Amino acid sequence: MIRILVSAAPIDVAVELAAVEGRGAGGVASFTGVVRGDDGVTQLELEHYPGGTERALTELAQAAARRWTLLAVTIVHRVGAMLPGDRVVLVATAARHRTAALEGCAFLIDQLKTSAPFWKRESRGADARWVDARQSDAAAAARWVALEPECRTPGAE
Amino acid sequence: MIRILVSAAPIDVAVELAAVEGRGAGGVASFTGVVRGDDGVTQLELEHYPGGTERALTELAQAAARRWTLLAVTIVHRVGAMLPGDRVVLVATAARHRTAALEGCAFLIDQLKTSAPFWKRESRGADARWVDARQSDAAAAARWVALEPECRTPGAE
Amino acid sequence: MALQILYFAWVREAIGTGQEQLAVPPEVATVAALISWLSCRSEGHASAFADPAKLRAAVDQRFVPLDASITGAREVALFPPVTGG
Amino acid sequence: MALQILYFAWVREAIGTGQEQLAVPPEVATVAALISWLSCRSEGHASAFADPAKLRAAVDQRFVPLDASITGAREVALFPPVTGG
Repeated sequence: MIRILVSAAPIDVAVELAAVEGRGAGGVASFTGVVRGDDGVTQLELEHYPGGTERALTELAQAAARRWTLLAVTIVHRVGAMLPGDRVVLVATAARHRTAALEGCAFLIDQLKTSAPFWKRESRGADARWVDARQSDAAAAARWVALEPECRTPGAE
Repeated sequence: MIRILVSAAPIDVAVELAAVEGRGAGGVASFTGVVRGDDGVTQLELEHYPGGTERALTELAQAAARRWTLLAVTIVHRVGAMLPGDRVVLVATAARHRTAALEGCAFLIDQLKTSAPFWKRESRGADARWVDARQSDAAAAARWVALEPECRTPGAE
Repeated sequence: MALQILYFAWVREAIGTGQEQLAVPPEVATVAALISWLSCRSEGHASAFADPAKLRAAVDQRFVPLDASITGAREVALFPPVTGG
Repeated sequence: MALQILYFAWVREAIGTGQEQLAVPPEVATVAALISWLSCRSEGHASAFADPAKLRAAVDQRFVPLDASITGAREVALFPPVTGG
Protein backbone atom coordinates (compact mmCIF):
# COMPACT_ATOMS: atom_id res chain seq x y z
CA MET A 1 0.00 0.00 0.00
CA ILE A 2 1.52 3.28 -1.10
CA ARG A 3 0.24 6.61 0.17
CA ILE A 4 1.60 9.89 -1.21
CA LEU A 5 0.31 13.22 0.06
CA VAL A 6 1.61 16.70 -0.76
CA SER A 7 -0.39 19.28 1.11
CA ALA A 8 -0.28 22.60 2.92
CA ALA A 9 -2.00 21.03 5.95
CA PRO A 10 -0.04 20.08 9.09
CA ILE A 11 1.15 16.46 9.14
CA ASP A 12 -0.74 14.17 11.53
CA VAL A 13 1.89 11.61 12.51
CA ALA A 14 -0.45 9.54 14.69
CA VAL A 15 -3.00 9.02 11.92
CA GLU A 16 -0.35 8.27 9.31
CA LEU A 17 1.55 5.77 11.47
CA ALA A 18 -1.62 3.99 12.56
CA ALA A 19 -2.53 3.45 8.91
CA VAL A 20 0.94 2.07 8.14
CA GLU A 21 0.85 -0.26 11.16
CA GLY A 22 -2.46 -1.80 10.23
CA ARG A 23 -1.00 -3.95 7.46
CA GLY A 24 0.11 -7.00 9.41
CA ALA A 25 3.62 -5.61 9.79
CA GLY A 26 6.04 -6.65 12.51
CA GLY A 27 7.93 -3.38 12.26
CA VAL A 28 7.19 0.21 11.33
CA ALA A 29 9.95 2.75 10.82
CA SER A 30 9.41 6.46 10.42
CA PHE A 31 11.33 9.63 9.86
CA THR A 32 9.91 13.07 10.54
CA GLY A 33 11.68 16.19 9.35
CA VAL A 34 11.06 19.27 11.48
CA VAL A 35 11.73 22.96 10.72
CA ARG A 36 14.71 24.00 12.82
CA GLY A 37 14.80 27.52 14.18
CA ASP A 38 18.24 27.30 15.69
CA ASP A 39 20.07 29.47 13.16
CA GLY A 40 17.64 32.35 13.23
CA VAL A 41 15.10 30.99 10.75
CA THR A 42 11.68 32.51 11.44
CA GLN A 43 9.76 30.94 8.55
CA LEU A 44 10.26 28.26 5.93
CA GLU A 45 8.41 28.15 2.61
CA LEU A 46 8.24 25.02 0.48
CA GLU A 47 7.55 25.31 -3.24
CA HIS A 48 6.97 22.19 -5.35
CA TYR A 49 6.15 20.97 -8.85
CA PRO A 50 2.50 19.93 -8.77
CA GLY A 51 2.09 16.66 -10.64
CA GLY A 52 5.84 16.16 -10.97
CA THR A 53 6.18 15.88 -7.20
CA GLU A 54 3.53 13.22 -6.79
CA ARG A 55 4.99 11.30 -9.70
CA ALA A 56 8.53 11.40 -8.27
CA LEU A 57 7.37 10.37 -4.79
CA THR A 58 5.23 7.54 -6.13
CA GLU A 59 8.12 6.14 -8.17
CA LEU A 60 10.41 6.43 -5.14
CA ALA A 61 7.91 4.60 -2.92
CA GLN A 62 7.48 1.87 -5.53
CA ALA A 63 11.25 1.41 -5.80
CA ALA A 64 11.60 1.07 -2.01
CA ALA A 65 8.62 -1.27 -1.73
CA ARG A 66 10.15 -3.59 -4.34
CA ARG A 67 13.70 -3.47 -3.00
CA TRP A 68 12.73 -4.21 0.64
CA THR A 69 9.40 -6.03 0.18
CA LEU A 70 7.59 -3.38 2.16
CA LEU A 71 3.96 -3.89 3.19
CA ALA A 72 3.28 -0.14 3.28
CA VAL A 73 5.01 3.09 2.35
CA THR A 74 3.69 6.52 3.27
CA ILE A 75 5.28 9.79 2.21
CA VAL A 76 3.64 13.01 3.36
CA HIS A 77 5.31 16.29 2.46
CA ARG A 78 4.04 19.65 3.53
CA VAL A 79 4.26 22.67 1.21
CA GLY A 80 3.66 26.39 1.71
CA ALA A 81 4.65 28.42 4.76
CA MET A 82 5.86 26.75 7.96
CA LEU A 83 7.29 27.82 11.31
CA PRO A 84 10.14 26.36 13.37
CA GLY A 85 8.92 23.17 15.08
CA ASP A 86 6.49 22.34 12.25
CA ARG A 87 6.81 18.99 10.51
CA VAL A 88 7.97 19.27 6.89
CA VAL A 89 8.01 15.61 5.89
CA LEU A 90 7.02 12.21 7.18
CA VAL A 91 8.27 8.95 5.70
CA ALA A 92 6.96 5.70 7.13
CA THR A 93 7.52 2.10 6.12
CA ALA A 94 6.08 -1.19 7.30
CA ALA A 95 7.61 -4.63 6.82
CA ARG A 96 7.50 -8.07 8.36
CA HIS A 97 10.96 -7.56 9.84
CA ARG A 98 12.66 -4.50 11.26
CA THR A 99 15.69 -4.28 9.01
CA ALA A 100 13.59 -3.88 5.88
CA ALA A 101 11.45 -1.18 7.48
CA LEU A 102 14.48 0.72 8.85
CA GLU A 103 16.53 0.54 5.67
CA GLY A 104 13.58 1.36 3.43
CA CYS A 105 12.80 4.42 5.54
CA ALA A 106 16.40 5.69 5.45
CA PHE A 107 16.54 5.09 1.67
CA LEU A 108 13.34 7.05 1.10
CA ILE A 109 14.35 10.17 2.98
CA ASP A 110 17.83 10.16 1.43
CA GLN A 111 16.39 9.82 -2.08
CA LEU A 112 13.59 12.31 -1.48
CA LYS A 113 16.17 14.98 -0.65
CA THR A 114 17.73 14.75 -4.10
CA SER A 115 15.05 13.44 -6.43
CA ALA A 116 11.75 15.06 -5.50
CA PRO A 117 11.01 18.57 -6.83
CA PHE A 118 10.75 20.67 -3.67
CA TRP A 119 12.50 23.96 -2.99
CA LYS A 120 12.96 25.60 0.38
CA ARG A 121 13.07 29.33 1.05
CA GLU A 122 14.16 30.39 4.53
CA SER A 123 13.19 33.68 6.10
CA ARG A 124 15.17 35.31 8.87
CA GLY A 125 12.97 38.24 9.74
CA ALA A 126 12.56 40.30 6.54
CA ASP A 127 15.41 38.50 4.76
CA ALA A 128 14.35 35.54 2.61
CA ARG A 129 16.66 33.33 0.56
CA TRP A 130 16.44 30.08 -1.38
CA VAL A 131 18.27 27.25 0.34
CA ASP A 132 21.24 25.79 -1.56
CA ALA A 133 21.36 22.06 -2.25
CA ARG A 134 23.86 20.25 -0.03
CA GLN A 135 26.62 18.05 -1.39
CA SER A 136 26.16 15.76 1.63
CA ASP A 137 22.61 15.04 0.48
CA ALA A 138 23.84 13.96 -2.94
CA ALA A 139 26.39 11.69 -1.28
CA ALA A 140 23.75 10.19 1.02
CA ALA A 141 21.49 9.42 -1.94
CA ALA A 142 24.35 7.95 -3.95
CA ARG A 143 25.38 5.43 -1.29
CA TRP A 144 22.19 3.42 -1.92
CA VAL A 145 23.28 2.80 -5.48
CA ALA A 146 26.57 1.43 -4.19
CA LEU A 147 24.73 -0.79 -1.70
CA GLU A 148 22.40 -2.30 -4.29
CA PRO A 149 23.02 -6.06 -4.56
CA GLU A 150 24.92 -6.65 -7.78
CA CYS A 151 23.06 -9.83 -8.60
CA ARG A 152 19.78 -7.99 -9.03
CA THR A 153 18.88 -6.68 -12.43
CA PRO A 154 16.76 -3.53 -12.49
CA GLY A 155 13.76 -5.45 -13.78
CA ALA A 156 13.92 -8.12 -11.05
CA GLU A 157 14.71 -5.68 -8.24
CA MET B 1 16.73 13.93 27.28
CA ILE B 2 16.33 10.22 27.89
CA ARG B 3 12.97 8.63 28.58
CA ILE B 4 12.69 4.94 29.50
CA LEU B 5 9.32 3.37 30.18
CA VAL B 6 8.55 -0.32 30.81
CA SER B 7 4.84 -0.75 31.35
CA ALA B 8 1.86 -3.00 30.75
CA ALA B 9 -0.07 -0.07 29.25
CA PRO B 10 -0.54 0.31 25.48
CA ILE B 11 2.10 2.50 23.80
CA ASP B 12 0.90 5.94 22.72
CA VAL B 13 3.09 6.70 19.72
CA ALA B 14 1.66 10.18 19.12
CA VAL B 15 2.40 11.38 22.64
CA GLU B 16 5.87 9.84 22.68
CA LEU B 17 6.90 11.24 19.28
CA ALA B 18 5.57 14.70 20.09
CA ALA B 19 7.74 14.78 23.22
CA VAL B 20 10.81 13.69 21.23
CA GLU B 21 10.15 16.30 18.53
CA GLY B 22 9.93 19.15 20.96
CA ARG B 23 13.67 19.36 21.55
CA GLY B 24 14.73 21.60 18.69
CA ALA B 25 15.52 18.62 16.48
CA GLY B 26 15.63 18.70 12.70
CA GLY B 27 14.90 15.00 12.44
CA VAL B 28 13.06 12.38 14.45
CA ALA B 29 13.37 8.68 13.67
CA SER B 30 11.24 5.98 15.19
CA PHE B 31 10.80 2.26 15.13
CA THR B 32 7.67 0.51 16.37
CA GLY B 33 7.58 -3.24 16.87
CA VAL B 34 4.14 -4.79 16.45
CA VAL B 35 2.88 -8.25 17.47
CA ARG B 36 2.47 -10.29 14.29
CA GLY B 37 -0.34 -12.80 14.12
CA ASP B 38 0.57 -14.21 10.75
CA ASP B 39 1.93 -17.56 11.94
CA GLY B 40 -1.01 -18.43 14.16
CA VAL B 41 0.03 -16.49 17.25
CA THR B 42 -3.04 -15.59 19.30
CA GLN B 43 -1.29 -13.94 22.24
CA LEU B 44 2.17 -12.74 23.20
CA GLU B 45 3.39 -12.40 26.78
CA LEU B 46 6.42 -10.35 27.69
CA GLU B 47 8.30 -11.06 30.91
CA HIS B 48 11.11 -8.80 32.07
CA TYR B 49 13.62 -8.18 34.85
CA PRO B 50 12.30 -5.26 36.90
CA GLY B 51 15.13 -2.90 37.72
CA GLY B 52 17.57 -4.72 35.45
CA THR B 53 15.48 -3.80 32.42
CA GLU B 54 15.37 -0.09 33.16
CA ARG B 55 19.09 -0.10 33.89
CA ALA B 56 19.93 -1.87 30.62
CA LEU B 57 17.69 0.42 28.56
CA THR B 58 19.06 3.56 30.22
CA GLU B 59 22.65 2.53 29.53
CA LEU B 60 21.73 1.71 25.93
CA ALA B 61 20.06 5.11 25.47
CA GLN B 62 23.07 6.89 26.98
CA ALA B 63 25.43 5.03 24.67
CA ALA B 64 23.38 6.00 21.60
CA ALA B 65 23.01 9.61 22.72
CA ARG B 66 26.79 9.94 23.09
CA ARG B 67 27.70 8.14 19.89
CA TRP B 68 25.29 10.14 17.66
CA THR B 69 24.89 13.35 19.69
CA LEU B 70 21.17 12.78 20.04
CA LEU B 71 18.93 15.49 21.49
CA ALA B 72 16.41 12.96 22.75
CA VAL B 73 16.05 9.20 23.09
CA THR B 74 12.82 7.48 24.09
CA ILE B 75 12.47 3.74 24.63
CA VAL B 76 9.05 2.42 25.61
CA HIS B 77 8.64 -1.33 26.00
CA ARG B 78 5.38 -2.99 26.84
CA VAL B 79 5.26 -6.06 29.13
CA GLY B 80 2.53 -8.52 30.05
CA ALA B 81 -0.07 -9.95 27.67
CA MET B 82 -0.56 -8.57 24.16
CA LEU B 83 -2.56 -9.42 21.05
CA PRO B 84 -1.58 -9.40 17.37
CA GLY B 85 -1.51 -5.80 16.16
CA ASP B 86 -0.48 -4.44 19.56
CA ARG B 87 2.70 -2.40 19.82
CA VAL B 88 5.48 -4.13 21.78
CA VAL B 89 8.20 -1.52 21.60
CA LEU B 90 8.80 2.03 20.47
CA VAL B 91 12.25 3.53 19.98
CA ALA B 92 12.51 7.18 18.98
CA THR B 93 15.50 9.45 18.49
CA ALA B 94 15.87 13.15 17.77
CA ALA B 95 18.91 14.86 16.33
CA ARG B 96 19.86 17.99 14.44
CA HIS B 97 20.40 15.98 11.28
CA ARG B 98 18.62 12.96 9.88
CA THR B 99 21.51 10.52 9.65
CA ALA B 100 22.20 10.66 13.39
CA ALA B 101 18.53 10.14 14.21
CA LEU B 102 18.14 7.24 11.74
CA GLU B 103 21.34 5.45 12.71
CA GLY B 104 20.77 5.94 16.43
CA CYS B 105 17.29 4.49 16.11
CA ALA B 106 18.48 1.42 14.20
CA PHE B 107 21.30 0.90 16.71
CA LEU B 108 18.91 1.04 19.66
CA ILE B 109 16.45 -1.54 18.38
CA ASP B 110 19.26 -3.87 17.29
CA GLN B 111 20.94 -3.65 20.69
CA LEU B 112 17.70 -3.84 22.64
CA LYS B 113 16.99 -7.21 21.04
CA THR B 114 20.13 -8.76 22.50
CA SER B 115 20.99 -6.74 25.60
CA ALA B 116 17.75 -5.93 27.43
CA PRO B 117 16.23 -8.59 29.70
CA PHE B 118 12.89 -9.34 28.06
CA TRP B 119 11.49 -12.77 27.25
CA LYS B 120 8.62 -13.52 24.89
CA ARG B 121 6.14 -16.34 25.22
CA GLU B 122 3.87 -16.97 22.25
CA SER B 123 0.51 -18.65 22.51
CA ARG B 124 -1.17 -20.40 19.62
CA GLY B 125 -4.54 -21.25 21.09
CA ALA B 126 -3.88 -23.38 24.19
CA ASP B 127 -0.23 -24.04 23.25
CA ALA B 128 2.27 -21.59 24.76
CA ARG B 129 6.03 -21.66 24.26
CA TRP B 130 9.01 -19.43 25.04
CA VAL B 131 10.47 -17.84 21.93
CA ASP B 132 14.06 -18.85 21.08
CA ALA B 133 16.67 -16.15 20.61
CA ARG B 134 17.56 -15.63 16.96
CA GLN B 135 21.09 -15.79 15.65
CA SER B 136 20.22 -13.00 13.20
CA ASP B 137 19.54 -10.68 16.13
CA ALA B 138 22.98 -11.35 17.58
CA ALA B 139 24.52 -10.62 14.18
CA ALA B 140 22.54 -7.38 13.83
CA ALA B 141 23.70 -6.20 17.24
CA ALA B 142 27.31 -7.16 16.54
CA ARG B 143 27.57 -5.12 13.34
CA TRP B 144 27.46 -1.88 15.36
CA VAL B 145 30.66 -2.89 17.13
CA ALA B 146 32.33 -3.42 13.78
CA LEU B 147 31.06 -0.01 12.61
CA GLU B 148 32.36 1.85 15.66
CA PRO B 149 35.10 4.31 14.62
CA GLU B 150 38.39 2.76 15.66
CA CYS B 151 39.85 6.03 16.89
CA ARG B 152 37.34 6.21 19.73
CA THR B 153 38.21 4.64 23.03
CA PRO B 154 35.29 3.28 25.07
CA GLY B 155 35.67 6.07 27.61
CA ALA B 156 35.57 8.80 24.99
CA GLU B 157 32.80 7.24 22.95
CA MET C 1 3.76 22.68 -31.54
CA ALA C 2 3.39 24.62 -28.29
CA LEU C 3 5.57 23.51 -25.41
CA GLN C 4 4.54 24.05 -21.80
CA ILE C 5 7.55 25.42 -19.93
CA LEU C 6 7.53 25.59 -16.13
CA TYR C 7 9.86 27.50 -13.81
CA PHE C 8 10.37 27.00 -10.07
CA ALA C 9 12.05 28.71 -7.12
CA TRP C 10 14.58 31.42 -8.03
CA VAL C 11 14.34 30.54 -11.73
CA ARG C 12 10.65 31.43 -11.55
CA GLU C 13 11.35 34.62 -9.63
CA ALA C 14 14.07 35.79 -12.05
CA ILE C 15 11.82 35.19 -15.06
CA GLY C 16 8.79 36.68 -13.39
CA THR C 17 6.36 33.88 -14.23
CA GLY C 18 5.90 30.23 -13.35
CA GLN C 19 4.94 29.06 -16.82
CA GLU C 20 4.94 29.89 -20.49
CA GLN C 21 3.38 28.24 -23.52
CA LEU C 22 5.85 28.69 -26.39
CA ALA C 23 6.18 27.51 -29.95
CA VAL C 24 9.73 26.18 -29.94
CA PRO C 25 11.50 25.78 -33.30
CA PRO C 26 12.25 22.15 -34.18
CA GLU C 27 16.02 22.76 -34.27
CA VAL C 28 15.87 23.41 -30.49
CA ALA C 29 16.14 19.71 -29.71
CA THR C 30 17.63 19.38 -26.20
CA VAL C 31 17.07 20.92 -22.78
CA ALA C 32 20.38 22.75 -23.08
CA ALA C 33 19.39 24.16 -26.47
CA LEU C 34 16.04 25.22 -25.04
CA ILE C 35 17.82 27.05 -22.21
CA SER C 36 20.00 28.93 -24.70
CA TRP C 37 17.00 29.77 -26.84
CA LEU C 38 14.97 30.98 -23.84
CA SER C 39 17.86 33.17 -22.63
CA CYS C 40 17.19 35.57 -25.51
CA ARG C 41 13.60 36.24 -24.52
CA SER C 42 14.20 38.77 -21.71
CA GLU C 43 16.72 40.06 -19.24
CA GLY C 44 14.97 37.89 -16.61
CA HIS C 45 15.46 34.78 -18.72
CA ALA C 46 19.10 35.71 -19.37
CA SER C 47 19.67 36.19 -15.66
CA ALA C 48 17.96 32.95 -14.64
CA PHE C 49 19.90 30.93 -17.21
CA ALA C 50 23.29 32.66 -16.91
CA ASP C 51 24.90 29.60 -15.30
CA PRO C 52 23.43 26.34 -16.66
CA ALA C 53 25.46 24.38 -14.08
CA LYS C 54 23.00 25.66 -11.48
CA LEU C 55 19.99 24.37 -13.41
CA ARG C 56 18.13 21.09 -13.32
CA ALA C 57 15.36 19.93 -15.64
CA ALA C 58 12.43 17.59 -16.00
CA VAL C 59 10.85 16.54 -19.29
CA ASP C 60 7.25 15.42 -18.98
CA GLN C 61 7.73 15.29 -15.18
CA ARG C 62 10.85 13.12 -15.23
CA PHE C 63 14.24 14.41 -14.10
CA VAL C 64 16.70 14.44 -17.00
CA PRO C 65 20.25 15.65 -17.67
CA LEU C 66 20.53 18.91 -19.61
CA ASP C 67 21.61 17.10 -22.78
CA ALA C 68 18.33 15.17 -22.88
CA SER C 69 16.08 15.45 -25.92
CA ILE C 70 12.90 17.51 -25.79
CA THR C 71 11.59 16.23 -29.11
CA GLY C 72 7.95 15.28 -28.71
CA ALA C 73 7.82 16.60 -25.13
CA ARG C 74 4.68 18.30 -23.87
CA GLU C 75 6.15 19.86 -20.74
CA VAL C 76 9.65 20.95 -19.72
CA ALA C 77 10.41 22.23 -16.21
CA LEU C 78 13.55 24.23 -15.37
CA PHE C 79 14.59 24.76 -11.76
CA PRO C 80 17.46 24.87 -9.25
CA PRO C 81 18.75 21.70 -7.52
CA VAL C 82 16.01 20.41 -5.24
CA THR C 83 16.04 21.00 -1.48
CA GLY C 84 13.05 19.18 -0.04
CA GLY C 85 12.70 16.84 2.88
CA MET D 1 25.95 -13.60 53.38
CA ALA D 2 22.56 -14.10 51.73
CA LEU D 3 22.48 -13.78 47.96
CA GLN D 4 19.32 -12.76 46.12
CA ILE D 5 18.91 -15.12 43.14
CA LEU D 6 16.39 -14.33 40.40
CA TYR D 7 15.03 -16.61 37.69
CA PHE D 8 13.18 -15.62 34.52
CA ALA D 9 11.19 -17.22 31.70
CA TRP D 10 11.55 -21.02 31.41
CA VAL D 11 14.28 -21.06 34.06
CA ARG D 12 11.76 -19.62 36.51
CA GLU D 13 9.09 -22.08 35.40
CA ALA D 14 11.37 -25.11 35.74
CA ILE D 15 12.47 -24.08 39.24
CA GLY D 16 8.96 -23.12 40.30
CA THR D 17 9.84 -19.73 41.78
CA GLY D 18 11.12 -16.39 40.55
CA GLN D 19 13.51 -15.74 43.42
CA GLU D 20 15.39 -17.28 46.30
CA GLN D 21 17.46 -15.80 49.13
CA LEU D 22 20.30 -18.24 49.76
CA ALA D 23 23.43 -18.37 51.87
CA VAL D 24 26.01 -19.31 49.27
CA PRO D 25 29.31 -20.80 50.50
CA PRO D 26 32.32 -18.60 49.78
CA GLU D 27 33.97 -21.26 47.60
CA VAL D 28 31.11 -20.78 45.11
CA ALA D 29 32.86 -17.84 43.48
CA THR D 30 31.58 -17.61 39.88
CA VAL D 31 28.24 -17.68 38.09
CA ALA D 32 29.11 -21.09 36.64
CA ALA D 33 29.94 -22.44 40.10
CA LEU D 34 26.69 -21.03 41.43
CA ILE D 35 24.77 -22.80 38.68
CA SER D 36 26.43 -26.14 39.58
CA TRP D 37 25.76 -25.56 43.24
CA LEU D 38 22.09 -24.64 42.63
CA SER D 39 21.58 -27.73 40.45
CA CYS D 40 21.72 -29.92 43.55
CA ARG D 41 18.84 -28.16 45.26
CA SER D 42 15.92 -29.82 43.43
CA GLU D 43 14.90 -31.68 40.32
CA GLY D 44 13.54 -28.35 39.02
CA HIS D 45 16.94 -26.69 39.47
CA ALA D 46 18.69 -29.64 37.87
CA SER D 47 16.34 -29.49 34.90
CA ALA D 48 16.65 -25.70 34.46
CA PHE D 49 20.45 -25.83 34.62
CA ALA D 50 21.03 -29.06 32.67
CA ASP D 51 22.57 -27.19 29.71
CA PRO D 52 24.54 -24.13 30.87
CA ALA D 53 25.06 -23.13 27.22
CA LYS D 54 21.39 -22.12 27.19
CA LEU D 55 21.79 -19.84 30.20
CA ARG D 56 22.64 -16.18 30.53
CA ALA D 57 23.35 -14.25 33.71
CA ALA D 58 23.39 -10.82 35.27
CA VAL D 59 25.28 -9.88 38.44
CA ASP D 60 23.85 -6.86 40.24
CA GLN D 61 21.74 -6.12 37.13
CA ARG D 62 24.63 -6.21 34.64
CA PHE D 63 24.93 -8.88 31.97
CA VAL D 64 28.04 -11.00 32.54
CA PRO D 65 29.60 -14.15 31.06
CA LEU D 66 29.15 -17.33 33.08
CA ASP D 67 32.75 -17.29 34.29
CA ALA D 68 32.22 -13.90 35.98
CA SER D 69 32.83 -13.56 39.70
CA ILE D 70 29.94 -13.35 42.14
CA THR D 71 32.11 -12.39 45.11
CA GLY D 72 30.48 -9.46 46.89
CA ALA D 73 27.39 -9.58 44.67
CA ARG D 74 24.00 -8.82 46.17
CA GLU D 75 21.88 -10.15 43.28
CA VAL D 76 22.42 -12.75 40.58
CA ALA D 77 19.85 -13.35 37.83
CA LEU D 78 19.80 -16.52 35.71
CA PHE D 79 17.73 -16.68 32.54
CA PRO D 80 17.56 -17.78 28.90
CA PRO D 81 18.91 -15.63 26.05
CA VAL D 82 16.76 -12.53 25.81
CA THR D 83 14.04 -12.12 23.17
CA GLY D 84 12.60 -8.62 23.61
CA GLY D 85 11.89 -5.88 21.10
